[in-house]
Amino acid sequence: MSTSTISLDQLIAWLSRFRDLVTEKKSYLTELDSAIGDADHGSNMTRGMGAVVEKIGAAPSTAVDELLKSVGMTLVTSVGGAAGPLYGTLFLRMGVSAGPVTELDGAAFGAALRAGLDGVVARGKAEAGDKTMFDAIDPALDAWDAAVAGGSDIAAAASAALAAAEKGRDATEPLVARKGRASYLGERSAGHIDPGATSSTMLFQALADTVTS
Amino acid sequence: MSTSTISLDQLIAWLSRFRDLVTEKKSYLTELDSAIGDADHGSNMTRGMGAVVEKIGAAPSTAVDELLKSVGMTLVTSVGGAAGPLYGTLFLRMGVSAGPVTELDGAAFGAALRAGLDGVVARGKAEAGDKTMFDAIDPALDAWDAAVAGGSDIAAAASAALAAAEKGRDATEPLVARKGRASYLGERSAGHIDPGATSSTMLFQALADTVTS
Amino acid sequence: MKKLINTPESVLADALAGIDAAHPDLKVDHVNRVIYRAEPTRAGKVALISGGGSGHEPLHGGFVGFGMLDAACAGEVFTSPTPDQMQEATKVADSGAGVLHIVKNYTGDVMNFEMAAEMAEAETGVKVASVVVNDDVAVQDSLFTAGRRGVGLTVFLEKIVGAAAEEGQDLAAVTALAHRVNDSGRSMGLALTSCTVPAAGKPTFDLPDDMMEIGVGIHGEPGRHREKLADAASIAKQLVDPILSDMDFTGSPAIVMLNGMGGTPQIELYIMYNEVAKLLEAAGITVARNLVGDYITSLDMAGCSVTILKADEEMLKLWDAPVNTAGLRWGV
Amino acid sequence: MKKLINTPESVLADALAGIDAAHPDLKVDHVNRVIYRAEPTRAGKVALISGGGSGHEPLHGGFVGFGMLDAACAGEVFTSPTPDQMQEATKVADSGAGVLHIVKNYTGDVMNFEMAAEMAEAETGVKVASVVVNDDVAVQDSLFTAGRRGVGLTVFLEKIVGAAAEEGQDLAAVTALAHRVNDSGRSMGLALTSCTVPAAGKPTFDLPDDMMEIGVGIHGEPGRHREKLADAASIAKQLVDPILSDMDFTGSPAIVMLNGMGGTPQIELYIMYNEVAKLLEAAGITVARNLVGDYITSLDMAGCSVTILKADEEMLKLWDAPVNTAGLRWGV
Ligand SMILES: Nc1ncnc2c1ncn2[C@@H]1O[C@H](COP(=O)(O)OP(=O)(O)O)[C@@H](O)[C@H]1O
Ligand SMILES: Nc1ncnc2c1ncn2[C@@H]1O[C@H](COP(=O)(O)OP(=O)(O)O)[C@@H](O)[C@H]1O
Ligand SMILES: [Mg+2]
Ligand SMILES: [Mg+2]
Ligand SMILES: [Mg+2]
Ligand SMILES: [Mg+2]
Repeated sequence: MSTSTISLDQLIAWLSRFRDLVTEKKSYLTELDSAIGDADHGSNMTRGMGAVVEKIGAAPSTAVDELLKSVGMTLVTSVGGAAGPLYGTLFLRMGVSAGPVTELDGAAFGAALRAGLDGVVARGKAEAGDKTMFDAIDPALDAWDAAVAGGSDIAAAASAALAAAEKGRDATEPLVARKGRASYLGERSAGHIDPGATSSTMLFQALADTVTS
Repeated sequence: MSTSTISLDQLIAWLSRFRDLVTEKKSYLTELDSAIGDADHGSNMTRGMGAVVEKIGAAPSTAVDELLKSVGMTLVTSVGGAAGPLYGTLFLRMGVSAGPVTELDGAAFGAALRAGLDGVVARGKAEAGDKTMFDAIDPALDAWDAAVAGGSDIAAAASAALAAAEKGRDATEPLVARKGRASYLGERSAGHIDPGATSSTMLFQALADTVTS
Repeated sequence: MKKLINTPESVLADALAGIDAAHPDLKVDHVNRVIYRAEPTRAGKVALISGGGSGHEPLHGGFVGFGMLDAACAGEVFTSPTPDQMQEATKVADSGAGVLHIVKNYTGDVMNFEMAAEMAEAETGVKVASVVVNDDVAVQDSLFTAGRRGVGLTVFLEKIVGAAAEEGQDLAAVTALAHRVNDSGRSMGLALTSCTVPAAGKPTFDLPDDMMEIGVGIHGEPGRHREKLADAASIAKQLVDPILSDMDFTGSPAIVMLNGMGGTPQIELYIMYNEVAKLLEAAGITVARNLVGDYITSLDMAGCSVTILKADEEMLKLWDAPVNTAGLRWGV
Repeated sequence: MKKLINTPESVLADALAGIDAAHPDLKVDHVNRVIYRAEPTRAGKVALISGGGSGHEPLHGGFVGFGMLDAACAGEVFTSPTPDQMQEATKVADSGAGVLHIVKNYTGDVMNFEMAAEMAEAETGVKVASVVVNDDVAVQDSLFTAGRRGVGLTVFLEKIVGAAAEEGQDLAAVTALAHRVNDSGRSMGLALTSCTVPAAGKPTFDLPDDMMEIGVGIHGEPGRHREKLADAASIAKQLVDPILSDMDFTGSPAIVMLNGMGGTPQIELYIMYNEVAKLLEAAGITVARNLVGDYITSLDMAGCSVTILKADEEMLKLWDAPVNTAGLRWGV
């Protein structure tokens, strides 16, 4: 079934799928973080998304902005570390951009995520190639926008975004980190995939899983 | 060459040979002490006998009592732990018993060592079968006395004493310790040879090596 | 993983319960995970708040009390606490004279404290100042990255600035002093073994039996490089040299800390302190005060760090002022 | 073996040099390996002397100072010091009011202190009394053996009896109090890992990754038995139950210590303290004072011990009296 909008229920399914993915890959994310960080990214994301899904169940939202802002606040108040403010800001800004609607079309979803990414940059000052989550999200959004502009449906846009995120994530491997905890390692950070870019890619994996199923 | 006395020089050679044996077997003694104690008997004996041989070199004695009392004091002041007072007392009392002579016949040497062992018992209250150095020294002295009484020369008496010490040492293996640090283990002390019985056996090994070479 | 814990998930809650049970002078908010002094902040006294991931005890909860912090926010193990915790602590500890946030320089800590300050100021109008501690010389090229990490100097800063706040200095003065202390100290650490994060269940890094990790971070972040394990004298040089080549410590009294990482026995810390003291004497540096012990740890990591502060007369006087916390206590 | 040392042979000398460098309040006799207060014993004050093998820091050197010990004799790692050291400390610390020897119950320690007392009394006529601390309930059938070991209660005894001596109580009173404290306290410990004696170069015992050693000794002596590693709550029961079944602690205020063995981080000690406090509360025991931290260690061993003292009002008052040592400090 080809659709051109994402409903509130689909957003909830997306978040729940994201929770499942980070939970399944908790050890892998922590392992990536052990190599160039402090061995907590898997626990952080699992704890945060667990809280998010619980919150959604306990206090259902009737509009997209309400949902996403609540997700952002839950992440901010339950994750901590670098991932908490960054993922939290991503969803908070996404909610503000989306507004009090009950569904988003492809362009609006892309614009909301782009606003979220701008928030991440405002907080963390990351640039392309700094070896952070930015390096997965930014190309994914470019691919999403191009697909939507070219007339693709949501499912096709999501798989284009996922492919770009995966490429961006893998491309962090040789990079020397310039932001976050991995930057302390200098040259020794090269040769390892960035944990945040890996969890961000799961955001697009979750989206693709949700809108194509 | 069969002799019936032990000279001052032979006593010094005996002590020096004892130093060599505990030093060579330092790790082994410590390993025995790891199993049922605190992993220091090898270091303790090596440190103590090292100090003894150094002291003998620096301040030569002209009489047996002077030599043995000095050995005892050196052990008391350099070893610590249980072995320090026990081996120290052994040599102190041995010196007192031997008196200001320049050599000892078999009976006098046996009596001196017996006085030393009485000192060990006075300090440590060990009885036969408590799984201590007593269990090697006591049968060794019985064998020595019997050999000397039976007309054996020093070399023969020494090898009889050594054989008895070895037997006594090996017999400590199944025992449950009732004295010293190993006693804290209760039943778990069984199945291990006592470290102090092992170093004491080296005292007779050193004697046999010295008087037969 | 061998740890005295119930479950990896309950580590923080259980430890806070233990701190609460052990220290009647402290008040623990178990919901927000904040450790306060039992007595509310005296009117007119600037409140000092710090916080960070757990696993560095006694930092920070062990430094709450007279002469040091007013509150400490505890994050999950090695994870910065969240802005709502800090905002709550800021509101509760403020007596009207304003609040200083003492932040160790890690991206997460800095961002969370920034959000907390924004939220607290917006919501209640409390004046919040902050100092970001960044003393770890192990991090090189720090201009192009997240900068140097905040490590042992945090302990000195909390002590000295805490005494200034206790004296009644105002927020501007306390903040200026905090920056001055931060500018005057440097640290360097190394590990003999990795730590094991409870939730990860295995050591963060593998270190062969004959190797040590030079310039390790307090969260088990790998360091500058690895090399063969050496004797205490050479290890001391590896810690002291980078500090002394980063800053000139001669001509002023120094406060020196030989800090254990959590898994190193005190006898080794004294052996290391001896070597460090010899090197400092040879470099013409006068050690006026010192600490030897576990003050900022990395769970069960074996290793140590050296912190040197180039003090002045005011800092020394504030150092000697009474302090009454679980981790540092004298003069009362 | 990964240790911050120069050589196994120089461990003790180097550590004493570090203690000397770090603590201007202490005077270290490097030849006799005795740590004294920098100030000589006040005339009329009974002198308290303890000592034992090294590797248990802060015990005993860290407890020399106002309100606790007058001198501590340091032996090689895990080896009792020698009588000449103790005799020298006895002579130097005596102010004419006599000397109390505080001896942990190990064959070596007892014999060496006995010889020292004989030698000191014979040579200089100083009055020497002694107390042998034997609080470890891990040792069973102790009537037929060397008896119970002396462990954590030593810390409490040195604090309480130290305060009594500081008050000016005479040798008989101080000695009677020491025996009363010894009769009123019990301890029990366990290990998650062995310690490694520097001169041995490898762990004293092997403990599989999923096992713990219950009732371990502070020299790495194997304990009562081994069993599967369990959670903090069950471990606490394993420590508290044998203590409570050995002695009735209800009806009097208790002083409780949750002691780390050297390689255990503080966060785990607080988790354990929480469990112990819950058990004591359930057993109707009122904890009046507590210590959580490393006070009597076993080199780098991971593990902990619990000590409980059934105190009375005098002991509590003496506990609260000022103390100023490297390892315990309050009220001054
Ligand atoms: N300044 C930054 N901008 C964007 N992303 C960042 C920044 N700093 C860190 N990150 C991301 O955060 C991830 C680490 O998250 P996490 O391990 O949860 O936090 P912490 O580093 O505090 O332990 C990194 O892999 C990186 O992708
Ligand atoms: N009461 C005693 N009587 C005789 N020998 C003893 C006694 N206690 C201990 N020993 C001996 O001392 C040995 C241990 O010596 P050592 O390891 O040097 O001392 P420590 O036990 O103080 O570490 C034991 O193996 C035992 O043979
Ligand atoms: Mg991390
Ligand atoms: Mg031994
Ligand atoms: Mg973290
Ligand atoms: Mg010993």
